Amino acid sequence: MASSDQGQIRLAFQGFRDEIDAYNDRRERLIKASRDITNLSKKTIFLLHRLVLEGDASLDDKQLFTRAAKKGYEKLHQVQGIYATLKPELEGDRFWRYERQVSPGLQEYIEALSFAYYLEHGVLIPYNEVQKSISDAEGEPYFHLTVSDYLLGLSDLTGELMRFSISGLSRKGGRRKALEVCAFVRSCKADFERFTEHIRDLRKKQNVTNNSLEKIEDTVYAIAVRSSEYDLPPEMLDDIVATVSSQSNPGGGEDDL
Amino acid sequence: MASSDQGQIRLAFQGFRDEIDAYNDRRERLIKASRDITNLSKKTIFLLHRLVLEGDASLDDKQLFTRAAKKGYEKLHQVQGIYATLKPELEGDRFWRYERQVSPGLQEYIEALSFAYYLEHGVLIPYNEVQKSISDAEGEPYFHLTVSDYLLGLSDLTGELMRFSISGLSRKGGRRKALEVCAFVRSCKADFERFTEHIRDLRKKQNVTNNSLEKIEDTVYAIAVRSSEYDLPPEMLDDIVATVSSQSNPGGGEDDL
Amino acid sequence: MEAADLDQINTLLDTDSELRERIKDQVNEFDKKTRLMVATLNKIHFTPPDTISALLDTVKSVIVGCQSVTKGLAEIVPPNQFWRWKDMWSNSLKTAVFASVLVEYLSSGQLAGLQQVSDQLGMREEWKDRVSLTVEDYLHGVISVVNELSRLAVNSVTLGNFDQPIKISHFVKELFAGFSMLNLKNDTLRRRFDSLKYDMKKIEEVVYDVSLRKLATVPIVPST
Amino acid sequence: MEAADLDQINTLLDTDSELRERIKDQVNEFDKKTRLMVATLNKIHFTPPDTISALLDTVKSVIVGCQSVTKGLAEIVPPNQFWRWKDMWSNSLKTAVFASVLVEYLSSGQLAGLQQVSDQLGMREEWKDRVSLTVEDYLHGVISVVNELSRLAVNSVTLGNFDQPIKISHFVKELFAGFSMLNLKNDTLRRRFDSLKYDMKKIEEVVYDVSLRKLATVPIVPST
Amino acid sequence: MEAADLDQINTLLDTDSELRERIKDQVNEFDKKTRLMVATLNKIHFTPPDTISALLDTVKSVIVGCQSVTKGLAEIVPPNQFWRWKDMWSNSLKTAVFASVLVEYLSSGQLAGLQQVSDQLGMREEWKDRVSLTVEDYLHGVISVVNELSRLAVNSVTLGNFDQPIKISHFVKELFAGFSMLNLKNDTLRRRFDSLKYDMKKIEEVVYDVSLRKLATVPIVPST
Amino acid sequence: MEAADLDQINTLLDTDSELRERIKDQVNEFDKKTRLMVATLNKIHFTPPDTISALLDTVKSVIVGCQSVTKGLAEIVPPNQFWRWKDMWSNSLKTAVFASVLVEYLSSGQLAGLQQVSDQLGMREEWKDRVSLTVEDYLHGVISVVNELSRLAVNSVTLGNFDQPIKISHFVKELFAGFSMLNLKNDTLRRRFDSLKYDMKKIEEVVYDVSLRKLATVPIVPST
Amino acid sequence: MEAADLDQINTLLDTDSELRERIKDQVNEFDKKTRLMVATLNKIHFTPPDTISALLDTVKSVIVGCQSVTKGLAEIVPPNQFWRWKDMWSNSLKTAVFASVLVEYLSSGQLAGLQQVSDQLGMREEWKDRVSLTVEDYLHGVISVVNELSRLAVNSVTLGNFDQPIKISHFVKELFAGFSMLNLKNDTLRRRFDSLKYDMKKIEEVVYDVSLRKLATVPIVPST
Amino acid sequence: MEAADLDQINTLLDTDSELRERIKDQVNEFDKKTRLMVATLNKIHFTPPDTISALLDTVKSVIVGCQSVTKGLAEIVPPNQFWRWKDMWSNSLKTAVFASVLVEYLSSGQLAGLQQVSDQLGMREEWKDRVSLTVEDYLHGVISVVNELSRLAVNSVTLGNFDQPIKISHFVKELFAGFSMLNLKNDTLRRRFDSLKYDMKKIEEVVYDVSLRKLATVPIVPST
Ligand SMILES: [Mn+2]
Ligand SMILES: [Mn+2]
Repeated sequence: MASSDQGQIRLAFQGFRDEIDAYNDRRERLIKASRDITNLSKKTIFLLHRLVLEGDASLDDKQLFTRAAKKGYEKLHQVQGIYATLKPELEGDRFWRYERQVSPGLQEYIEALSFAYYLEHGVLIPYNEVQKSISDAEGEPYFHLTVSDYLLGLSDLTGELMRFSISGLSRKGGRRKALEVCAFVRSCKADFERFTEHIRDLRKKQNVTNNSLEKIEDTVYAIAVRSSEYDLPPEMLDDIVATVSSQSNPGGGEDDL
Repeated sequence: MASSDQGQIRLAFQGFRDEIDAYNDRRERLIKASRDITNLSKKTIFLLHRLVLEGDASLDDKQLFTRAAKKGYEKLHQVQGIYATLKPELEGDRFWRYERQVSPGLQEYIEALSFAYYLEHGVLIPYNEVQKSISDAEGEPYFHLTVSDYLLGLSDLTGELMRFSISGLSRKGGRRKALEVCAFVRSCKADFERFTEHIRDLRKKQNVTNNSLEKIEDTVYAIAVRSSEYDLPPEMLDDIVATVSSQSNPGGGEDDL
Repeated sequence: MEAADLDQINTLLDTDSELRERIKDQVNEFDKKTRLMVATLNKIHFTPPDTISALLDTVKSVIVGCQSVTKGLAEIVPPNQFWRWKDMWSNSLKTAVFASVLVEYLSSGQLAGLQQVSDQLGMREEWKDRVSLTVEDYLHGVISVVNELSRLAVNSVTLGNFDQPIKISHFVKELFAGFSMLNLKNDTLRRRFDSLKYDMKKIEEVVYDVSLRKLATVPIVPST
Repeated sequence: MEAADLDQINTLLDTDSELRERIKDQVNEFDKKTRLMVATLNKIHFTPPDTISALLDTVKSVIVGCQSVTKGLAEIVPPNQFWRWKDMWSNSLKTAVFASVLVEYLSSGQLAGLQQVSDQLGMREEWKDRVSLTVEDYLHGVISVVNELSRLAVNSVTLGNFDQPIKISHFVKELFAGFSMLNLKNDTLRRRFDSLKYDMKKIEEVVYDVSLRKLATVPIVPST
Repeated sequence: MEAADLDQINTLLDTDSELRERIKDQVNEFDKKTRLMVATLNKIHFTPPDTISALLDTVKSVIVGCQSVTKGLAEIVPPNQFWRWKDMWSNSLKTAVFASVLVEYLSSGQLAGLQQVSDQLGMREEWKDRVSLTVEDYLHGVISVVNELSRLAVNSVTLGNFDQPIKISHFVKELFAGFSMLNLKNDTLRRRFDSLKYDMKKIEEVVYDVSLRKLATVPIVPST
Repeated sequence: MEAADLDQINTLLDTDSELRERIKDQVNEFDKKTRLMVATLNKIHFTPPDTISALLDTVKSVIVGCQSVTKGLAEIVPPNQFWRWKDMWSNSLKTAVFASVLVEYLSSGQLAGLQQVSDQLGMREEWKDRVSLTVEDYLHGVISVVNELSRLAVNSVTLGNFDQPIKISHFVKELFAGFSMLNLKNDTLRRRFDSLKYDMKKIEEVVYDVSLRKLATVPIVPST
Repeated sequence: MEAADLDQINTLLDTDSELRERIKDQVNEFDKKTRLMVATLNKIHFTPPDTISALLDTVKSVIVGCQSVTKGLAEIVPPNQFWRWKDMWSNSLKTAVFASVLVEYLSSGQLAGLQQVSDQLGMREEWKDRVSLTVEDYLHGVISVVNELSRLAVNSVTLGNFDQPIKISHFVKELFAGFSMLNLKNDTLRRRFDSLKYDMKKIEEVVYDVSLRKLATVPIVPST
Repeated sequence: MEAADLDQINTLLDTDSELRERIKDQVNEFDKKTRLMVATLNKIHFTPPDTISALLDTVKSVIVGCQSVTKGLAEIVPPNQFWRWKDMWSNSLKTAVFASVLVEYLSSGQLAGLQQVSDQLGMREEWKDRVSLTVEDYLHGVISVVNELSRLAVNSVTLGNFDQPIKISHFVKELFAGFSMLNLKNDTLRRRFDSLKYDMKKIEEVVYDVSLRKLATVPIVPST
C-alpha cells in the first residue's frame, strides 16, 4: 500500500470522526433540551390542576378554566421558546434522525398543552393547533409534528383528566364536571382505539386510558348511587350539603375533638 | 380550622415547594454536568489508545507512553474544570444527596485518569492522587471522593488495558508489553477481590475483569506457543518478522493480487 | 496497589460496615417504638371521645421516647453523611411523623409543622448533616395521616360523632390544596399524593351522607 | 375528535403503512442480491489467484444490479424521511458495502471510499434526504471486510499464497488506525470495532508463521 | 448438500413463509372485524336499555361476517396443521368469542356454549384439523365477558338501571361456580380465572349498594 | 469419575425425581379436595343463615378427608426432609387452613388456633420432620379468611343479615390487633398483612352504612 | 354454566393433561437413548481410526432403537395433533438427527438427507399428522454435526490423523454453501447458521496449520 | 387471637430470626475462608511447578479450618432443619468443594469423591439432618474445577509446562464422560454441565497446539 493511501485513509476517517462527533454533540444538546421541556411541561400540568382547584368564588367554571388555560399557555411559551432555538438542529432530514431524543419531551408538552386546551374549549386540541404552537410567527414549523407524537401526547391527557375529575369532586359543580369528563374520556378512548393498529406504543397507553376511565366511571357511579336515595334534584342536594357542612365549621371546632 | 391556619398551611407548603424545586433543579444541573464529564472522559480514553497506537519511531515505549499520558491529563483538565464549578452544588451533606447523579461520570473520569496514570507510571493510581486531582490549588477537595467510586472507576480500567494489550500486539515491543499487562491485571483482580464483600457493584465488575484477564491470558498464551517452536530469543524473532514483512511491502503490491 | 493503600481502603470499608450494623441496631429500636404507636393509634377508630385523650397521652410518651433513638443516630452518623444512611431509618421516621401529626390533629385540630414534629422527635439544628427530618419524609407522614383520617371519618359516624367527618373534610381539603402546590416527580411521593384524592372522595361521601341525614334534625338555611 | 381530524390522521397513518409495505418489497429484492454476493464472495477462500478476477466480475455486476433497488427506494421514500425508514434496509446496505469494499480491495488493494461505494450503489447526491449511505453503515461494511480478510489471510497460506497475509496485515493495520481515531459510543459499531483487534491478532500470527518459515528461503537482512 | 435436497428444503421453507403471509392477511381481516365489534360493544356502557337491542344487532351481523374469515382460513391452512398456525389467529378468535358470548348474554341472559359460539363463527366439524375453537380459547373469551360485565354493573347503575347488576351478579355467580370445578393446569387461564374474584367482588359491591338503598330487590336464590 | 461413585450419584438423583413424582400425586389429591372446599365455601355468600350449618358440615367432612393426604405425605417423605419438599404442598395446605379457620369462625365465632387446625388436618407430632404445619402457612390461611370475611360482610347485608358485618368487624379488629404485634420479617406475609387494612376498611364501611341507616345497632366496645 | 357443558370441558382438559403425561414418558425414554448416543459419539474425538467403525455400529443400533419411541408417540398422539405436541420431543429428535447424520458422515463421508434420517428413525408417511421430522429439526441436527466436526478436526490432528481436517473442511464448505442459499426466516435457525462461520474458520485454521507444516497436502479444489 | 397463641407465634418467629442471624455469622466466617482459598488458588496460574506444593499446603490448612464452621453450623441448626437453612451456606459450601477437589487434583491427579470431600470438611454422618453435603452442591463444585482447569491449561503452556494440558485433558475427558451419563433434571446443574463443552473444547485446542508443534507427546489412550 502506498503511503499516499495511508494518508487518504487517515483523511477519510478524520471526516468520519467529525461527522460522528457532530452527531453526538447535537444528540447531547437535544437530550438536555428535552429534559428541560419535560420539566417545564410537568410543572405546567401541576399549575393547571392547582389553578382549577384553588378556584375563586367570584368566577364561574367557564371563567375559572379559561383563566387557568391562559396561565398554562403562558408557561408553555417557555417551551415554545426552546423549540424555536432548536429549529436549526432539527432541520430537513434531521428531525427523524433525532426523533428518539425529541419525542419524550414533545409528548409531555403536548400533554400539557392539550390539558390547557381542554380546560378552555372542552375538546381535544386538533393536530393543526399543536403544529401551529410549535411554529414561528409566519406559521413556519420549527419541525414537522408526527402523528405518533401527537396521539401519544394526547393519550396521556386522559390520566390528568382522571385526576382533575376526582379531586374536583368537592368543588361546587364538581359532580357535574365529573360526568362531562367521563363522557369525554370515553370518546377519547374510542377515537384512539382506531389508531392502535398503527402505533404500537398507543396500545400500551390505551390500557392506562382504560384504567383512568374505569376510575372516572367508579366516581360517577358513586355520585349516582348516593343521590338516588333522595328525591331531590342533584343541584339542590349539593346546596344542602354545602350549607350543613359550612355550618359545622364556625371557625374551628377543636374544642369538642 | 381558623383561616389563619389555612394561611399557615399554605405558607408551609410554599416552603416545601421551593425546597423541592431547588432539589430538582440542582439534580438536573448535576445530571447534565455528569453527561458532559462522561463524554469527555470517554474521549480521553480513545485519545490515549490512539496516541499509544500511532506511535512514533523516534520514541521508545517509556517516552511514548509518558507523552500520551500528558496529553490525557491535559484533556482531563476540562473535567476538573467542571468539578470546580460544581463545588458549591456538592458542599457539606449535599454530596451524598446527589451521589447517584454524580457517580456515573465520576467513575468514567477515574477510569480515564487511571489509564493515563498507568501509562505513565505502570501502577494503579492511588486514592489520594485521584482525590488531589479533584481538589483546588490549595488541596481543598471539590467534594469527598468515596472509596466505592474510586474502586469502581479503577475496575473499569482493566477492560481498557485488555484492549491496549491486544491491539498493541503488532507494535514493536507489543508482545513484551502484553506480558506486563497480564501480570498487572492479575494483581488488580486479586486486589479488588478483597473489596467485593463490601461493594456489591464491584462483584459484578469483577466478572468483567475476569473476562478481560482471560482474553489477555489467551493472547499471552498464543505468543508463548508460537515462539516456542523456534530456538531463538523472542526479540530476535520479532526482528525477523518485521524485516520479512516490510520486505514484502515495497510501496504497494497490488500488481500480483 | 501499594500495601498501605490497600490497608487504608480496607479500614475505610470496615468502618462503614461496622457503622451500618450500629445504625441497624438503632433502627430496630426505632421500629419497636413505631409498631407500638401504630398499634395504639389504631384504637382511635373505636374509642369513644371521652377516653381518647388518655390514648393520645400514651402515644405522646412513646414519641418522646423516640428522642433517644434520634440522639443515638446523631452520635453514630459521621458529619455530612446524613443522605448516605437516611434510607435505613426513613420508614421508621415516616411512621413517627405520622404518629406525631395525627396526635396533634386529634388534640388540637391543627397541622403539626415540620419544625414542630422535628422538635418533638428531639432533632437538633446542629445535627442536620447527620440526622434530620426531610421535607419528603414529613410529607409522607402527613399523607399517612390523611389516609387514616378518611377511615376515621367513617368510623366516627358509626360511633355517633357526626361532626368529626365535616371537620376532617375541611382539614384534608386544606392539606390537599397544599400538596397541589408542589411540583412532584414521578416518585413515591407523587404516587402517594395521587392516592389522596380517593381519601378526599371518601370523606366527601361521608359528609354528603351525614349532611343529608342531618336534614331531619337541623333547620335548613336556603343557600344563596 | 372532529371527524375531519380523525380522517386526516387516519389517512396519514394508512399512507405510512402502505409505504412500509412498499419499502419491504424493495428490501426483499435487495436481500436476494446481497445473499448472492455473499455466497459468491465466500468462494475467494478456495479460489486460486488466476480465476479470482472472473469471480470478482460476477460480484461487480450484482453490485451494479443494486442500483435499481436504491433508485426504487429513492422513488418511494418521502422527502426528509431518510432516517425514519433507513433501519429497514440498513442490514442489506451494510452487506452491499461489504461486497463493494472487498471487491475493490481484491482488485486494486485500495480502500473504496464512502463516496466511491455510494456511487457504485447508484446513490445520488440529490436523494440524500431519502436514500444515502451513512458513515455508520459504511463503517460496518468495512469492519465486515476486515473480518473476512483475517479468514482470507489464513486460507491464502493454505492455497500457497504467502504474500497475501503480509499485504492484508498492512491494509488492516491502516484501517485499525483509522478506526482508532473515532470517538465511539457504546453501540454496535463500538462493539464491532472492539472485535477488530482479534482479527488483527490472527493476521499477525499468520504473518509471524509465514515470516519465520520464509527464513529458510529468503535471505535475511539484519534489522537495524 | 445435494442440489435436489436443497431445492426441496427451499421449497418447503418458501411454502411456509408464503402460507404465513396468507394467514396473516386473513388475520388482519379478522382483526378489523373484532376491532369493530369491540368498539361497538364498548357503547353498552352508556346506551339506554331501549336502544341496546339495535346495537346488539349490529354486532351480530359482524359476527356472521367472521364466517368468511374462518372459511378463508380453512381453505388456506393445510390438512393437519391446525396446531401449527392457530397462535396466529388465537387472539382474534378469543375476541370474537368474547363478542359472541356477550351479545348472547345481553340478548337472552344465557351463556352461549362452546358449540353454539363455534357454529356462530361458521366453524365446521370437517375443518377440525385446520380451524376450530379450542376449549382454552373459548374459556378466555368467557372470562373477558365477566371482566366486561363487572364494568357494566357499575355503569348500569349510573344510567339508573338498578336491576342489571342483580342479573349480572346471578349470571357471574353461576359461571364462577362452574369454573371453580375446572382442573385448570394452563397457567394463563388459571391466572385469569383467579382475577375473576375481583370482578365478582366488584359486582357484589354494586348489588350491595343497590339493595342497601332499596333501589331494587335482590331475590334470595336458594343455593344449589 | 469412578464407576461406583457415578452409580451412587445416579441412584441419588433418580430417587429424588421418583420421590418428587410421588409427592406430586399426593398434592394433586390434596388440590382436588381444596378445590372442592373452596367451591363449597364460596356459597356462604348467598346462603341464608338457616341452611349454612349444613353447608359447613359438608366442608368439615372434606377437611377430615385431607387427613389421608397428610398421612400419605408422611409415609412418602424421607425422615428429616420436611423442609426440602414442603413448598410442593404449601399452597394446598394454606387453602386447607383457610377452610378450617373459616368453618370454625362461622360455626363458633372463634379463631381456630394453629394446634387445632393442625390436629384437624390429621398431623401428628411424630411426623414433624416430614409433614407439619408451619406458623407461616397457618398465618397465610388466617389472612385469607379475613379477605373472605370482608366479602361476606358485604353480601350478608344484601341477604338482609345486618348483624353479621358487626360481628365480623369485631372479630377482624381483634385479629388485626394481634397481627400488629407480630414482628413479621417474612416479606410475603408482611405484604399480605398490610393488605388486611383494605379488608378492615371495607368492613368498617359496611358497618357505617348499616349503622347510618339504623339497620342494626353497633355496640360501643370499650377499647382493650 | 350448564352441567353437561362443564363435564365436557373438564373431560377435554383432563384428556389433555393425561396425554401430556404419556408423551412425557416417551420423551424420557427418547432422552435416555439420545444421552447414550451423545456419550458414545463423544468418544470419536479420542478413538483411533481402526476402532471407530465398531463405535459407530453401537450408535447405529441405538438409532434403530429409537424407532420404538417414534412408534410409541405415533400411537399416543391423536390424529392431527402433531403440531400441538411436537415441541415436547423436538430437542430429543434434533439430537437423534445429529447422531444419525454424524454416523453417516463418519461411515461414508456423505450427508444423510432428511428422508434418509426420517426412515432411519422409523417414521412412516402415514403418521405425518402425529409424528414426523420437520425441515427445521433436520437442519438443527445438521448444524450440530458441523459444530462437532470443527472439534473433530482439532482432535484428529492431535491423534496424528492429518487428512481428516482436510476432508472435514471440504464437507463443511459444501454444506455451508448449501445453507447460504436457504432463505432462512426462522430466527433460531438463522442464528445457529450464522454461528457456523466460527466452526468453518476453526476448521480452516486447522487445515492451515497442517498445510503450513506440510503434514498433509491440501488439494486445490476448483470452485463450483 | 388469644394472647397465649400470639405469644407462642411471636416466640417461634423470633427464634427463627435469631437463628438466621447466628447462621449468617457462621456463613460470614465460612465466606472469609473460601475467599482466602480462592485468592490463593488463583495463584496456580502463574506459579512455577516447583513452588506449587507449598501453595497447595496453605489451601489444605484452610480447608481443615472449615471444619470449625461445619461444626458450628451443626451445633446451631435445629434437628431436621437441614433443608430449611442449607441455601444460606450453599454457595460457600460449593466453593469449599471446588477448593478441595482442585487441591486434590493438583496434588494427586485424582478426583476427590463426595465422601472424601465431605470428610475433609469435617462433616459427620450423625449431623445429616442439620449439615451435610448434597450431591448437587458436590457436582457444582466439581464443574467449577473444570472451568478453572481450562484456564490452567492455557496458563501452564505460557509458563512452559507443556505436559499439564495433556494431563488436564485426560482428567476432564473422564469427568465429562461420567457426567454425560447422569440424568440431570436440575436446571442450573444441567446448564452448567452444558457449559463444560466449551471448557473441553478449549483444553483440546491447547493440547492440539502443543502436539502440533511437538512440544509434548500425547499418548493415544485406548477408548473405554
Ligand atoms: Mn401525566
Ligand atoms: Mn471502558
